[in-house]
Amino acid sequence: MELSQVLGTRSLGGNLFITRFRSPNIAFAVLPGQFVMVSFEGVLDPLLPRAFSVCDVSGEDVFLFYAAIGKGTRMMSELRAGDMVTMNGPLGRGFPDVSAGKMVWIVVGGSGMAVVPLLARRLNRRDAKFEIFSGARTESHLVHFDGISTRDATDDGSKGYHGTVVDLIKESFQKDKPDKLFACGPTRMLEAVQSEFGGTVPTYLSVEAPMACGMGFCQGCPIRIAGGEGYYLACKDGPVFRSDEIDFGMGGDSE
Amino acid sequence: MELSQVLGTRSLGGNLFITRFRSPNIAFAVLPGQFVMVSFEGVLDPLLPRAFSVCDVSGEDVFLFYAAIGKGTRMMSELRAGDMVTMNGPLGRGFPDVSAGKMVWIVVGGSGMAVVPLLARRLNRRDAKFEIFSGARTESHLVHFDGISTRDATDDGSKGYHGTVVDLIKESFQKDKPDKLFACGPTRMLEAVQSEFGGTVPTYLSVEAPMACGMGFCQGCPIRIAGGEGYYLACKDGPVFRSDEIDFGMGGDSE
Amino acid sequence: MNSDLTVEIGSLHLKNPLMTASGTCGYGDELEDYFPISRLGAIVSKSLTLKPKKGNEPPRITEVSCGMLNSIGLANIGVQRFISDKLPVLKRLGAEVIVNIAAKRADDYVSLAEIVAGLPEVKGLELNLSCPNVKEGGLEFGSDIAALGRITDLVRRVYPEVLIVKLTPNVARIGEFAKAAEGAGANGVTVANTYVGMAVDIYRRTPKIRSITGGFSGPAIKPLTMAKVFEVHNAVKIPVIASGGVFGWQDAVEYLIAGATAVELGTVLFRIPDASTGILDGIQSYMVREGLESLRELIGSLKANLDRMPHK
Amino acid sequence: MNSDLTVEIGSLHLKNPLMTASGTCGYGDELEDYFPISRLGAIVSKSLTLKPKKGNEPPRITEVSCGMLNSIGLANIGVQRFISDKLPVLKRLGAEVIVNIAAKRADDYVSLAEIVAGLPEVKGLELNLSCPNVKEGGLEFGSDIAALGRITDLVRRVYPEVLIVKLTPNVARIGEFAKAAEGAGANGVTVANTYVGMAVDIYRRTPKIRSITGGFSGPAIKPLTMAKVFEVHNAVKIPVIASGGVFGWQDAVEYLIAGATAVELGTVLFRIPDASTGILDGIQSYMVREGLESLRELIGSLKANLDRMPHK
Ligand SMILES: Cc1cc2nc3c(=O)[nH]c(=O)nc-3n(C[C@H](O)[C@H](O)[C@H](O)COP(=O)(O)OP(=O)(O)OC[C@H]3O[C@@H](n4cnc5c(N)ncnc54)[C@H](O)[C@@H]3O)c2cc1C
Ligand SMILES: Cc1cc2nc3c(=O)[nH]c(=O)nc-3n(C[C@H](O)[C@H](O)[C@H](O)COP(=O)(O)OP(=O)(O)OC[C@H]3O[C@@H](n4cnc5c(N)ncnc54)[C@H](O)[C@@H]3O)c2cc1C
Ligand SMILES: Cc1cc2nc3c(=O)[nH]c(=O)nc-3n(C[C@H](O)[C@H](O)[C@H](O)COP(=O)(O)O)c2cc1C
Ligand SMILES: Cc1cc2nc3c(=O)[nH]c(=O)nc-3n(C[C@H](O)[C@H](O)[C@H](O)COP(=O)(O)O)c2cc1C
Ligand code: FES
Ligand code: FES
Repeated sequence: MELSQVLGTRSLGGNLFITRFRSPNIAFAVLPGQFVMVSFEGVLDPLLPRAFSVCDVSGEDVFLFYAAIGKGTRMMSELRAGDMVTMNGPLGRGFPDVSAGKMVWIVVGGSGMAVVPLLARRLNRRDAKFEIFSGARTESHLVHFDGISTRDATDDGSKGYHGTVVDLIKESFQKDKPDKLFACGPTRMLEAVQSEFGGTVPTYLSVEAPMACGMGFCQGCPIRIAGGEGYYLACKDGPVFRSDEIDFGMGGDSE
Repeated sequence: MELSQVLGTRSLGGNLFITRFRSPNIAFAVLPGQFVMVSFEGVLDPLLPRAFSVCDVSGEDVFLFYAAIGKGTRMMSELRAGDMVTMNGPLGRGFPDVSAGKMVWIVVGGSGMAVVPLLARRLNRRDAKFEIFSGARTESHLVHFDGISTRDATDDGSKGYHGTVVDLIKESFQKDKPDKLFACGPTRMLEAVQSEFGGTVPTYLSVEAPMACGMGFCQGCPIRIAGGEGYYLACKDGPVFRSDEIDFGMGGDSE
Repeated sequence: MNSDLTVEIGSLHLKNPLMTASGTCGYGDELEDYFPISRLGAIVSKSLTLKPKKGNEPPRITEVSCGMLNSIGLANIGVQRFISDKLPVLKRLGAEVIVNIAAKRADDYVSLAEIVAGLPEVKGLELNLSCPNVKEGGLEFGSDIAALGRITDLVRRVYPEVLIVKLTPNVARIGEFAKAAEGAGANGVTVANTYVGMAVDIYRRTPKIRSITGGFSGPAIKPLTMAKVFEVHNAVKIPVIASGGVFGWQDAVEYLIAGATAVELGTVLFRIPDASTGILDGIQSYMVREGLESLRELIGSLKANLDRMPHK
Repeated sequence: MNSDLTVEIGSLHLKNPLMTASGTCGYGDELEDYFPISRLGAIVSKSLTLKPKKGNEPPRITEVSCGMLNSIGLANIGVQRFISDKLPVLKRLGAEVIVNIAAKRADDYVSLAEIVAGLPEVKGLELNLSCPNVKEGGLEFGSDIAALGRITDLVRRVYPEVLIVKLTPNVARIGEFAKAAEGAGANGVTVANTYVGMAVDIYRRTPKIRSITGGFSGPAIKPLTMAKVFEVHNAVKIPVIASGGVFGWQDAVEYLIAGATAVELGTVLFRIPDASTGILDGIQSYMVREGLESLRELIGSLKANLDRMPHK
C-alpha cells in the first residue's frame, strides 16, 4: 500500500492509455499476473478502488495499461504528472513460474494484453520461451507493445488470422504444443480456452470479477470451485487459476 | 448559464486564489455585487454549485476571487487551464447605481473584498467617488488588489487603524459622511454596519447564506424581512439588500 | 426516426415522462429563463397550503456526500396567490400543471382539492403525504396506512381529475402504502419524497440544519428509491412516478426499467435547471440504439427473477 | 497531552471507540498485513452461522454514487472453523474479539451463543438481526419488534458477557427496536446494518446484483444512519455503536457527538484497510484542539433543541 505519484500518461489511441507511477514498493515486489487496487485521493465518487494488472515495471516505477470505460478509468486517464493516487498491492496470485527452456503460449483477448510486458520480461529472465497469441474484434482493437511480437487473430480478418484467437491456437496445436498455456481476456475467451485446451496442457486463466477490496475482505468476487460446492475469491485465490480449479457457471446457496 | 473554460489561477498567498474563466455572456451582463454559481463537470461530490461574487471582468473573461476553505473551493483552486466548469449567472440583485459626483464608502471584511474590483471599475465609469474601508483580524488577513487603495483596519493593529473597520468608519464619520454606504463581509460586520450606520446614510449590505440553487428555486437561503413576518431569499431578492429591508435575527413558522 | 416518449397517468397524457419535483423549481415559471417549460411532461408545483407559509428558520439546507438535506418547512405563497399570480403565467407558457398540496388536517386537504378542482389549467393533483420537515407536513398521515387511505379517499370524492399520492420512503413496507392509495382511488403514486437525514457541525456541535433532521435528496438516495419503485411497481397496477436522485438520462432509464412510468427531476435542477433537455435527448438516443419504438416497451421491462430476492 | 479515548460497552472496556464492522475485513486477521490490529478498540467477526455458508451467486457487489450495494449472503466458514482456525490467530495478534452471529431460527442463535459463551478469547457477541441479503438473515426478526425482543432475551439467558444487538435501519421507528433490545437485556445496540438498495444495468435490463436488491453502505448512507443514531441515543440508555459510511475522522466525531459510544469501520476498509490509524489520530488532535480531555465529554454532546424536530 503506497501513495504513488503519477509521472505521466500516454494515450495509445481509442480509449487505451498507459500511466506511469512512482511506486517503488510495488515495482520491487510484483510478480507477473498480480494486480493493484487504485484509489483517488480525496474523492468519494468513485468510492471503491479499481483493479489493474501491473503491466510493467521499470526501476521504481509501475506501468498500468487500461481502457477508459467508466468513471474510474476515465478519471485515471485525466490524472496529470504530480497527482497522487493510493495503490494497494501487489495483490493476488500471479502466473506460475516457468523453468528455463520451457515453452509458454500466452493467449490474450483485447486489453488482456495488459499482463504481457511484465510476464514477457520475467520469462525472458528465466530463459523460458514464449509465444503470444492476441485476439480482437478488428485490427483497431488489437493492442501491441513495442518490442513484443504477437500472432494476431481478428474476428473480421482485418489483421492476421481470420477467426478467434482460440481457433488460431487450435490450428497451431496441430503442428506444435506448448508446455504451458496462460490466458488473460474476456470471460467468453477464458471459457473457450478452458474447454478446448484445459484438458490437454497445463492451462492458467487470469479471471476478472467485480471487486470491492482486492484483499479477501468483502467476499464480493466469488469464482465457482470446479465440481465442488463453494467459491474461490478471485482477488485472493486468483486472479490466476489453474484451469481445472474453477467453473465459470453460477451456483450459490440459493440454488 | 454557460460552460466556461478555466484560463488560469493565481495564488494570492494563504488560501486565497483568483481564477480567470472565459465566460463571455456573464462578463457582458454582470453588475457589481451579482454572483455566479459554479459547478464541476462530471462530478457528483461536491453536488451543489458554489456561489461566488464576480470579482472582475475583462473582455470575455470573468475573475472569481475566493478562499479555498472546503471541498468545492479547493477543487476550484486545483482546476487547470483548459478545464471546464458550468457557470450559472449573473444572479441576484447587485449594488444600486450611484450618480456622478456622489461619494460611496465601501466597507469590506476579509474576503468580502471580492466585490470591490468590479464595483470600483463601474463607479469610476459613472464618475462616482468612492473610498474603501477594509478590515481584517491581522495584516496577513487583509486583501489588496493592484491599483485599488484602501483604508485598513486590523483587530490587532498590525496594519492601519487598530480596531474594527466599523470603529474606523465611526471615527471617519465625525469628519465626513458619504452619500451611500456599501458593505460586504462576515455577518457580524454587516450587523454592526446596519446598527451603527443604517439609520444615518443609505446603507446596502451584501449578505451570505448557504445556497443550493442561487435562482430562487429551493427556498434554502431565507433572510428575515425587517419587522415583518416572512423572509426574503438571499439569492433572488439579494444578495444586496438595503439595510432597513432585513433583520439578521431568526423567526420562522415554528417561533 | 424518433421513439414514442408519451406516457399516460390515468387520463393524463404526457408528451414525455419528465416532470419537475415539487419544491425544486420555485413555482415552475422561473425555469422558463433556462428552457421552454412547455417541453416538460409536466410541472409539479411547490407544495401549496391553504394559507401562505413562511417556512422554517435557517439554516435550512446543507450538503452531504452526493446529496443534500433540506428543511424548508413548506414555505409557499398559499394556494390562492398561486392561482392568481402563477397559474396564468404557467398557462401562457404552455406548461402542463400538476398542483401539489400539503396540509396538517384531513379537512384542509379536502378544501385544497376543492379549490383546485374547478381550474381547467390544473391537470392533476399530487398529495404530499410525506413531507418530513414540518410537524403538519403529512408525514404522520403518510406513515399511517389507514390515515393515508382515508385522506386519499376524501380527496378522491371531491377531485375528479388525475390524483397522485406522493409517498414517504420512511416506512418499512412502502408497497402497502401504495396499495392503500390505489385502493382509495389514486391514479398514480409518486415514489418517493425525501429520507430523514441528519448532519452535525463538529466544531459547533450543533445540527447543520436548524430542525435537527432534514429531508435527504440527490444521487445518494437513488439506490434506495430504486428499490422502492420496484417494490411499488410489483405491488400496484397504477402508474408509479419515480422521484429520487435523477441527474443523468441513465438514472431516468434505470427508473423506467424498474417500473416507473414517469420520472421527477428534483435536486438536479439546482445545478442544471435545463437538465430535462439533456435527459430527453439521452433517453431518445438510448431508445433508438436499443431498438425500442415506444416507452411502453421499456417501462417495467426489468428481467428479474423475484424468487432471488431475499425479502419480498 | 493525549485525551482519554477509552469507552465502555457494558463491562467491556475498549482502548478506543473504533471497531471493525462485520463482514468488511474478512475474519480480521487479514488486516494485520496493514497495521497492528491490537490497536483497534475491537474486531467484529464476519457473521458466523452454525454451518459454513458459501454465500450468494455472483454478481454480489456493485458501486453506486458514494456507496456500494452488496449481496454476499453471509458467506462464512462457520462458527467451528472460526474458533479453531481464526480465533487463536486473533488472540496471538492481541485483538479484542467480538463475534457476530446470524441464523435463520431463534434456536440457532441460542446454539451459536452457547458455543461462543465459553470462549475466553471472545469479549462480546453482536447479534446480526438485520442482514438484508439472505432469506434467513435475521431481517425478518429484525423488523419485528416482538421477535427481536424474544431472540435477544433467549440469547441473554445463555450468554453472560457483553451482548450487542445489530439493528436494521429498514424500519420506520428504529428507536422502538432499540428499546426492545434494551428491555431484553442487551448491553448495546449497533445502528445500523445496510439499507435495501437496488441498481439496474440499463443495457442488459437486469439488476446489477443477482439478488435484485442488496445492502447499501458507504458515505451515501451516513446522513440516514446519523439520524438513526441520534434517534436511538434519545430512546435508550445503553451505548450505541454507529455503523454507516465512516470514511474520515470527522465522520467518527459526528457520530460520537450525535450519541454513539463507539464507531464501526466498514466499507472504508475496502479502500483504506488501515483507516483506523488516521481516524484515531484525527480524533485525538480534534480532542486536544477542542480542549476535551475525555471522550465522555464528546459523546452525545450535540446541542440540539428537540422541540425543533418535526417528528420525534
Ligand atoms: C484482477 C483485475 C485486473 C484488471 N486489470 C485491468 C487492466 O490491466 N487494464 C484494464 O483496462 N482493466 C483491468 N481490469 C478491469 C478494470 O478493473 C475495470 O475496467 C475498472 O474497474 C472499471 O472502472 P470504471 O470506474 O472505469 O468503470 P465503471 O463501469 O464506472 O465501474 C463501476 C464498477 O464496476 C467495476 N467494474 C467495471 N468493469 C469491471 C471489470 N471489467 N472487472 C472488474 N470490475 C469492473 C468497477 O471496479 C466499479 O466498481 C481488471 C480487473 C480485475 C478484476
Ligand atoms: C452570494 C454569495 C457570494 C459569495 N461570494 C464569494 C466570493 O466571492 N469569494 C469567496 O471566497 N466566497 C464567496 N462566497 C462563499 C462561498 O460560496 C463559500 O465559501 C463556498 O460555497 C464554500 O464551498 P466549499 O465547498 O469550499 O466549502 P464546504 O464547507 O465544503 O461547503 C459545504 C456547503 O456549505 C456551503 N457554504 C460553505 N460556506 C459558505 C458560505 N460562506 N456562504 C454560503 N455557503 C457556504 C457550500 O456552498 C456547500 O454547499 C459567497 C457566498 C454567497 C452566498
Ligand atoms: C429544497 C427541496 C424542497 C422540497 N420541497 C418539497 C415540497 O414542497 N413538496 C414535496 O412534495 N416535495 C418536496 N421536496 C421533495 C422533492 O420533490 C423530491 O421528491 C425529492 O427531493 C427527491 O428527489 P431528488 O433526489 O431528485 O431531489 C423538496 C426537495 C428539496 C430538495
Ligand atoms: C461487503 C459487506 C459485507 C457485510 N457483511 C456483514 C455481515 O456478515 N454481518 C453484518 O452484521 N453486517 C455485514 N455488513 C454490514 C456492515 O457491517 C456495516 O454495518 C454496513 O456496511 C454499514 O457500514 P459502512 O457504511 O461503514 O460499510 C456487510 C457490509 C458489506 C459492505
Ligand atoms: S474483492 Fe473483496 S474479497 Fe475479493
Ligand atoms: S439558494 Fe435556492 S432559493 Fe436561494
